[in-house]
Amino acid sequence: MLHLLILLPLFAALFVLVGAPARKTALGTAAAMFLISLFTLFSYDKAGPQFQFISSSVIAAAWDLKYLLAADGLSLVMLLLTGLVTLAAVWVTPKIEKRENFFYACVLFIAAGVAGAFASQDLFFFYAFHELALIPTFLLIGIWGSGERHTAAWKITIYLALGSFILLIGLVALYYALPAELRTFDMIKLQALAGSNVIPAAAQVTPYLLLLTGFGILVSLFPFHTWAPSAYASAPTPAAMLHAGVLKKFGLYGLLRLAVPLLPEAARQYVWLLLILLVGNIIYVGLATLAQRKLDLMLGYSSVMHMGYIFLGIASLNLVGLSGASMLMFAHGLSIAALFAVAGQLRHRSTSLSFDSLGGLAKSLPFLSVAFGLAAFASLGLPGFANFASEMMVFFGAWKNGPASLSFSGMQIATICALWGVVISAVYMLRAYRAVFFGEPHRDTIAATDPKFTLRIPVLLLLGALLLTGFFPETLLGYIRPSMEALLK
Amino acid sequence: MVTLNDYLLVSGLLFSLGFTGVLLRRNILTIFMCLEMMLSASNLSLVAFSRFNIGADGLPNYNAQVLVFFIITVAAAEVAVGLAIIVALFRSRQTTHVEDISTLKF
Amino acid sequence: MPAVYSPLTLEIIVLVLGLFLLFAESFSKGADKRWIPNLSIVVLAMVFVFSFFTSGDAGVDLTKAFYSADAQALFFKRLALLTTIVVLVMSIEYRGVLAKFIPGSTDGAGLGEFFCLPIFTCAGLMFMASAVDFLLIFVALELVTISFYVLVAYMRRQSSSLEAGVKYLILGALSTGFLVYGITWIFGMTGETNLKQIAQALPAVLAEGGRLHGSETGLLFGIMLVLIGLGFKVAAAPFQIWVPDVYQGAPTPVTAFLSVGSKAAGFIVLVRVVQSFVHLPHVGEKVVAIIAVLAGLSLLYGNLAAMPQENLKRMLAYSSIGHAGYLLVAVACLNSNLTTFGSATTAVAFYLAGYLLMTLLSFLVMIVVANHSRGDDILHFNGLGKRSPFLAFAMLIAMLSLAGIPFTAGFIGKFLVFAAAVQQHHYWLVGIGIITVAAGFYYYLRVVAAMYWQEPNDDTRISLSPLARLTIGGLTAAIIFFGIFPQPILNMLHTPAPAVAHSMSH
Amino acid sequence: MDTHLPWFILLCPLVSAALIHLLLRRSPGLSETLSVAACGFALLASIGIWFSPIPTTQIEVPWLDFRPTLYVPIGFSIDALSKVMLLVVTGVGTLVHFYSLVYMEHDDAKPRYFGNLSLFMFSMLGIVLANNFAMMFIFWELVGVSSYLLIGHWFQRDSAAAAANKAFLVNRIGDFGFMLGILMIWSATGSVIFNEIGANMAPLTANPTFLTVAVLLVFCGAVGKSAQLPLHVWLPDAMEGPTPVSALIHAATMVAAGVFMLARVFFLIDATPTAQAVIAWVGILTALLAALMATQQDDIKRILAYSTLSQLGYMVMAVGVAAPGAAMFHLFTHAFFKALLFLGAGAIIYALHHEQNIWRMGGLSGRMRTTFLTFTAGFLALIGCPPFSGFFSKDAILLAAYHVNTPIFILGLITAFLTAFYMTRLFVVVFLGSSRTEEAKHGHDGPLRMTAPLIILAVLSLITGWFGSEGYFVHAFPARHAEHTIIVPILAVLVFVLGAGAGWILYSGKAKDPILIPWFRDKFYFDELYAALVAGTQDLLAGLSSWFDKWILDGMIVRGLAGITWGTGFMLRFFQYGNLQGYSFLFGAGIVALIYFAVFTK
Amino acid sequence: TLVFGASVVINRNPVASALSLVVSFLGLAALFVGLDAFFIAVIQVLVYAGAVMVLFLFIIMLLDLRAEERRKINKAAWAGGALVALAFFLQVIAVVSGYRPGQSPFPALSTNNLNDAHHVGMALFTHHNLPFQVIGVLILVATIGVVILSKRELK
Repeated sequence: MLHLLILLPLFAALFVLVGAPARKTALGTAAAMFLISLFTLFSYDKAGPQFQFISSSVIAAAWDLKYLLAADGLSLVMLLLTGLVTLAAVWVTPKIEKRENFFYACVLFIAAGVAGAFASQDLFFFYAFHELALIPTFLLIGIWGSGERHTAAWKITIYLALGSFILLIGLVALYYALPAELRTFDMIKLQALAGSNVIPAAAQVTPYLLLLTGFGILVSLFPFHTWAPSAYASAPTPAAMLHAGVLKKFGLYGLLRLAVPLLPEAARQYVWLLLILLVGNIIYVGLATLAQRKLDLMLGYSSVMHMGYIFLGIASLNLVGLSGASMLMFAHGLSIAALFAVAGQLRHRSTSLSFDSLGGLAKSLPFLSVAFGLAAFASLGLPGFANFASEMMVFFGAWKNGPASLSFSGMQIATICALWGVVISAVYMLRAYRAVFFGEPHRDTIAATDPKFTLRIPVLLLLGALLLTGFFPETLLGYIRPSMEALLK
Repeated sequence: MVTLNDYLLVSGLLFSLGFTGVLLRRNILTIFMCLEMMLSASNLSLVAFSRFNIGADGLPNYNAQVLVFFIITVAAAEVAVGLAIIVALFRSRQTTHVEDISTLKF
Repeated sequence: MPAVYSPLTLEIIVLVLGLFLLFAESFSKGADKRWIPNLSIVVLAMVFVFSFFTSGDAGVDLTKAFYSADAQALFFKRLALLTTIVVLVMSIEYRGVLAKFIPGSTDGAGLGEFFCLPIFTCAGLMFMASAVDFLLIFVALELVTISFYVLVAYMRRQSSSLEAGVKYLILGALSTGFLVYGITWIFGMTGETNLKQIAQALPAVLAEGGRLHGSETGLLFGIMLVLIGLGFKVAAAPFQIWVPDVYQGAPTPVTAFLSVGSKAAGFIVLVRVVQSFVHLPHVGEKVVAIIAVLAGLSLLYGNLAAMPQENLKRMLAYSSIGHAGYLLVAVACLNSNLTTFGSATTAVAFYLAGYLLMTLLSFLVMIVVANHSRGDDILHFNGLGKRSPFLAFAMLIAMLSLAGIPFTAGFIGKFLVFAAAVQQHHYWLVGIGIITVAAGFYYYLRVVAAMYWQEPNDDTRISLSPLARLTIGGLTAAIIFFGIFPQPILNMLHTPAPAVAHSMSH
Repeated sequence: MDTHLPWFILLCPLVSAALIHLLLRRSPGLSETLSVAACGFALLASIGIWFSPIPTTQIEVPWLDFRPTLYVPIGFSIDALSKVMLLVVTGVGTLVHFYSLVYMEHDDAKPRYFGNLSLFMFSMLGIVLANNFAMMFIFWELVGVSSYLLIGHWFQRDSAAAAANKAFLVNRIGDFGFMLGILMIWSATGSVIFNEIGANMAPLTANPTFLTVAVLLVFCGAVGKSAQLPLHVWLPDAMEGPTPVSALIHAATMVAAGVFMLARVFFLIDATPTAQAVIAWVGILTALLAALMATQQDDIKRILAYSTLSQLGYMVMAVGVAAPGAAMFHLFTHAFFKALLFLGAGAIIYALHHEQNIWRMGGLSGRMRTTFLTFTAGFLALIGCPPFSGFFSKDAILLAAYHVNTPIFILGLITAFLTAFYMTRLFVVVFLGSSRTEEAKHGHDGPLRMTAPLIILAVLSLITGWFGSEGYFVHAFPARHAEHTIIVPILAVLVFVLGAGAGWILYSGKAKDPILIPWFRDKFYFDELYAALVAGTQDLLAGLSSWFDKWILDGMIVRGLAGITWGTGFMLRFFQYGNLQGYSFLFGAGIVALIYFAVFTK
Repeated sequence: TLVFGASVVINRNPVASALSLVVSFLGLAALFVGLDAFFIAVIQVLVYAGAVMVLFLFIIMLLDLRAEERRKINKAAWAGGALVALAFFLQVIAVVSGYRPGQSPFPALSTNNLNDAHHVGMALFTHHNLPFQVIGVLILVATIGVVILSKRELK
């Protein structure tokens, strides 16, 4: 099953490159991916062992390097996210004027990379699959982007390459921090070491800091975030959706998978650092978001800002917080993808996404306005959406780490900042919503019409998933919680 | 009494002289000659060492002398090829001056 | 199949081939000399296959002192063979350009020799791969070097080729001088020229009461001089200074040969030399430290200076300095005893294998494109994605592999190199590596950007000869294959020949 | 059956909202029917609950289940408090729904309106039913968003959009404190469920300061939602929404949610006198200032809005003086008469083609008979004229204050005086005298569907006070200072008479405002202060961080480093200046340096 | 030897340099003799002083090179070069003088009648057979190279 999730888009991409009908193939593949991810999720036995659907083939015996696919609850949730967002991203793609096949092949490559990264339980492939997405992104932004696409493409690519290389070093350092007889790339085996303290606290520091920096760059942790807004602003819609929605979660996923079980001491020791940075994400980037005057840039910044919450959940290092972080990854992925999808639709209906040249669109574009509103409300943490439930968990989890007294711990102060961040995000989201959809219509956009019904489905799909999991978070938590318990053992 | 170090010193001096020539002369031919001088200087050291590290049979270490032989041969071959190149260059550029052959740069 | 042949047979066949072609060429008529490379490619390919059926035995006693036939040597011989094959393919593609710059009455004038020389060079490289005695090292190295002098300056109607030749000649001879002087000193200190015997003799020589007790200066002096000589061959900073000019000036196939063959052979020698000294108490640390410094300098110089280049050939030259830097990082880790993941020798070998594939591929594509676009600047690649998706894809893979993107052989090489470095706690080198990898992404992706972002300058489609197409396809596939399945290469490195029989039994 | 009734109540409006939004966006008729029906069913069920005994077991659905650390169920607490609140919410809600049928008749976004109305009902009922902090917070937020949607119903109007934003954001600020308070209480007691916290107060009472801070933070939530100082600024602006919305949300129910919440968590407040004092003072100051502002407003809805503020202040103050029963009582009565007033005002506005300035009305008593009469009932109730309901509930509050805190009591009296004054002003200017504009001359009553809710509410405004203070609320919340004094009612009637008299004398027959007090008219410049504050801090900081991000972090550091790297490369290649001699020099220099470091350094 | 070596470097005229080099090489051969390496000394004279230098002179004459005309010498570059050379020289001296065993005289040989050519020859053709053959290839390559680079018209 997991094989299919990776190979399907990969081969579809190759077929498309060779000349298969691009959109149909891509859409079919994405739909199949979504169904498969859903199917695996349902066929996962929650009472069974943590990792299921294991399939392993040896790549290099001497290094214990295997092509090892397996999934636990967390992976499955991330795979579901991948399936959903990929489907939506392919679906909302408008007509591509030049080199359509190449475009869809790039998108499918990204999808394959992400699915691979989440399904692989081997450090090497875990890393490698993620990198698979780098170059398609470079091409997508560079060829089909908008605005200052070349600058943006260069920035994101070099920055992410740098980040992933630091990450690679971190992974290697982690590998060597293990006692010689335990060294392996097998992440299932590695996670089984959770709580065993095989790595002495002093030896945890270097790998942890490297991983934090590497993953941090990939996740746009403050102050390594500057690649994100401009890239998302310039990227073609599906690229932005996939990248901000799914790919970026890779770093957080990695921290959860590796740093939490294997390097808990260092994580505790350097929690102050992470807290400062994540508050930077929430407050500083939040404020910067406020100042944006263009919708796409603002969304880019906001996606950076929200990473702070997930980091807060990870920093908490307890079950509630980590579960919250995991679920927030899912929720944020969907909501930001929906926002970018709508923004992409708007881009085709307006000369620019600057707030000055938009306005009053709720009248002419009722559907998009509602969709954007829902996604915006989701992203600012409104109950009913999964984001809210996850953020609640994050707050509870983070708060739990301090004493029940007035001498607040750093974590609690960060939580307070994060709570204030919720206010900030409400401010900019509503401002944007008002500027784009409320008020008098701008003359350039008066003739705009809503997308036709079939093109609405993908957005509805994303929002529906958000609402469903928001109303019933336990559906996801049932999968996530056991994984987190295993990590925290 | 002449010691090993005396020979080594002479050889080193010669080597350095050759090196100096390479560094300071402007004519490719002269530079090339200086390079040959450096090789010869090494030969001197090599022979000196060979004489110094006599084997169990009380003879000089002939490994080194064979190496010297090879070096001389190689040097000769190198000179042949090198001079051919220099001649070809002279034919195309009418110069053997190093400062005149600097079109490839940066 | 029982393995009964000594690996020396390989060199002999290659040499015989070279001689035969030389004679045949002089007596043959006709301008079209493509049969020469075609024949050599076939024979060399056969030798390549044959190399899997040789024994690890060096054969005759006489040669044993000089000649090692271990898995590593065999592996590097294969690299040399493969390189030569591809270089010959390139030469066929390049013959048009070549003919223009060679004075001759006919179109094919002088081409025969141009096709023959690489075969001799190949033999030299193969000898180097096996050489464990300074004598043989020196001789084989000079064989290679001298044939390169000739090859670099081959296009004597083109002054840049000649200029490159002269620069290579002078600096090469200079480095030879230092190499020889270094060998002299090492011999003087140890009384041996054989690496194995040197390694055996050293502890006694350095020990309390030994000849060198308390004065390792001479030994170190010698080692350093040898390092300088080898550093020149592998293009390590600060002895890299010749590289860009020579690479740019030389005929492109020669450039490819230089950057792959010469470097690979240089590295195997370097590894063998360093291995002999690295375990010594004080000297070893110094050697490692110096190599680390060289690595750092090469990384920085090569990668950073490559960034502003507009000419692809020159950019690849700088990048080849950078790659020498990565390889040196691994060499600086030779004092680790790790045999599994993170072993420095594996890293060097794998990196070189990957480097070979990707560099040859990029040069091959470059030759084809340059033939059509009349230039090898990066902007000549504009819109290649449209003009020839196949070539563009191959170049894409080559560039990604050079930059170190996973699922390419180049990535596994880098992965291994940095694993070794982390394992040895060379964190400052790793730090430099991080910067230079990012820089590498920039300049390699510039080519990708040119190919895919830009519109083509002219819309003519690029035609490809079947041989070139086959080679390009094969190299591309190999890069990806070894990027996913490194095991075959590891088998070649770790198990004694015949590797095939061995892996089949598993 | 009983255990399912709360679910039924909660789900009715949810289903209605979902259906309308998802399927019925193009069928106004169906959607309004559905919405009204949902609300009606909820009312019936609420009545059912009212008459059924308090159930002992509840159906709970775990929403977040991290037992033992954190357990958030969707569960209900059915007690006296929620029973009465259910009635208020569904009762007023149903009337408003009916009223909206007429008021919004010609609106072209009716489905959206009714969908949002149902959503609001859902959220509000959720707050009422919640048995734990987290669930209450969830619905608390939902109420915020539905009010946002309703205020912004006419989004084309910039002022409406702005008001909606303001309402939501100000509420968010309050919720910031609320959530923090919840977290603090949870971290001490390990639970968010009211019952469990109540049973496990020891960790909290052991640390009084902590408790005080926590309670005050929770109170922040109420400050936001119930529009207390200093977060009151959103409520008057919220009058941009359709009038039925104003009646429903901003008079009767949503703003009362804060007070309801305080009553719900009174067991916490009860444990910390400091917090009580703060709450009381915030309440009374709000009441006073809002009353002062109300005296100088011209917009009929705004006057009512400030009066709402003032009354809410009263209720909050009641909680602060440890009389949640009185607060709830006043909430109960206020819900009806304020809804009545708003709907009455709506009827007038409707009749006068959306004219809201009282000085452009006048003399409506004759032409709009029903409206006039019902409005009078509401008016009398609000100013506390016996035997209208307002008198009793206000009396209960003043009584409580009298026993606890004399200054607050006096301020309360002053507020009552002002209330009578500005309401009389409104009443006199709108209904009496002569019509001052053409529209006013032609105004007439709405259809029966519109007046029927008015009549019902008028009756309720009259009678709800009669059985309150002695009966139900005291029963539900045994007040500590039970003994009655005759002074309080006498004083209350006195100030009411004085206030009404002053208003009558000042305004009867006037065509424009005879007094002008800029501070009152301009709402003590709160908006301006906040605008300056926001511009001075938030926008400034936002600008700064954006600038820093663009030029320093990205421009200087990221691009700078990239540029430095590139530049270094650019410089480095000048080593390659083509001259062979230079190359050998560099070569030699390298050799010398290498040998130096290798051989001649330790 | 050293004096003439220096004169190679100092002389501006390539012909003079070459002649100095010849003398220097002859001196070197004498030193080889002093080290009991007669065969090498002979080779040195024959190959180096004889063949190679004749080749050099021939080429110099062929190219008709006159003394380097006085060009504007880049003083800084010159000084830099000199400095580097001097530094290297000092390093060599330091290394040599630091080599303590080298201060002792040469050990005596076991025989006074050294059949030097015989030993070298034996070593060359038996033990060093392999490198010797490689050298052969090398010379072949060099020959081809010279032919290719110098022939006026290639066929």
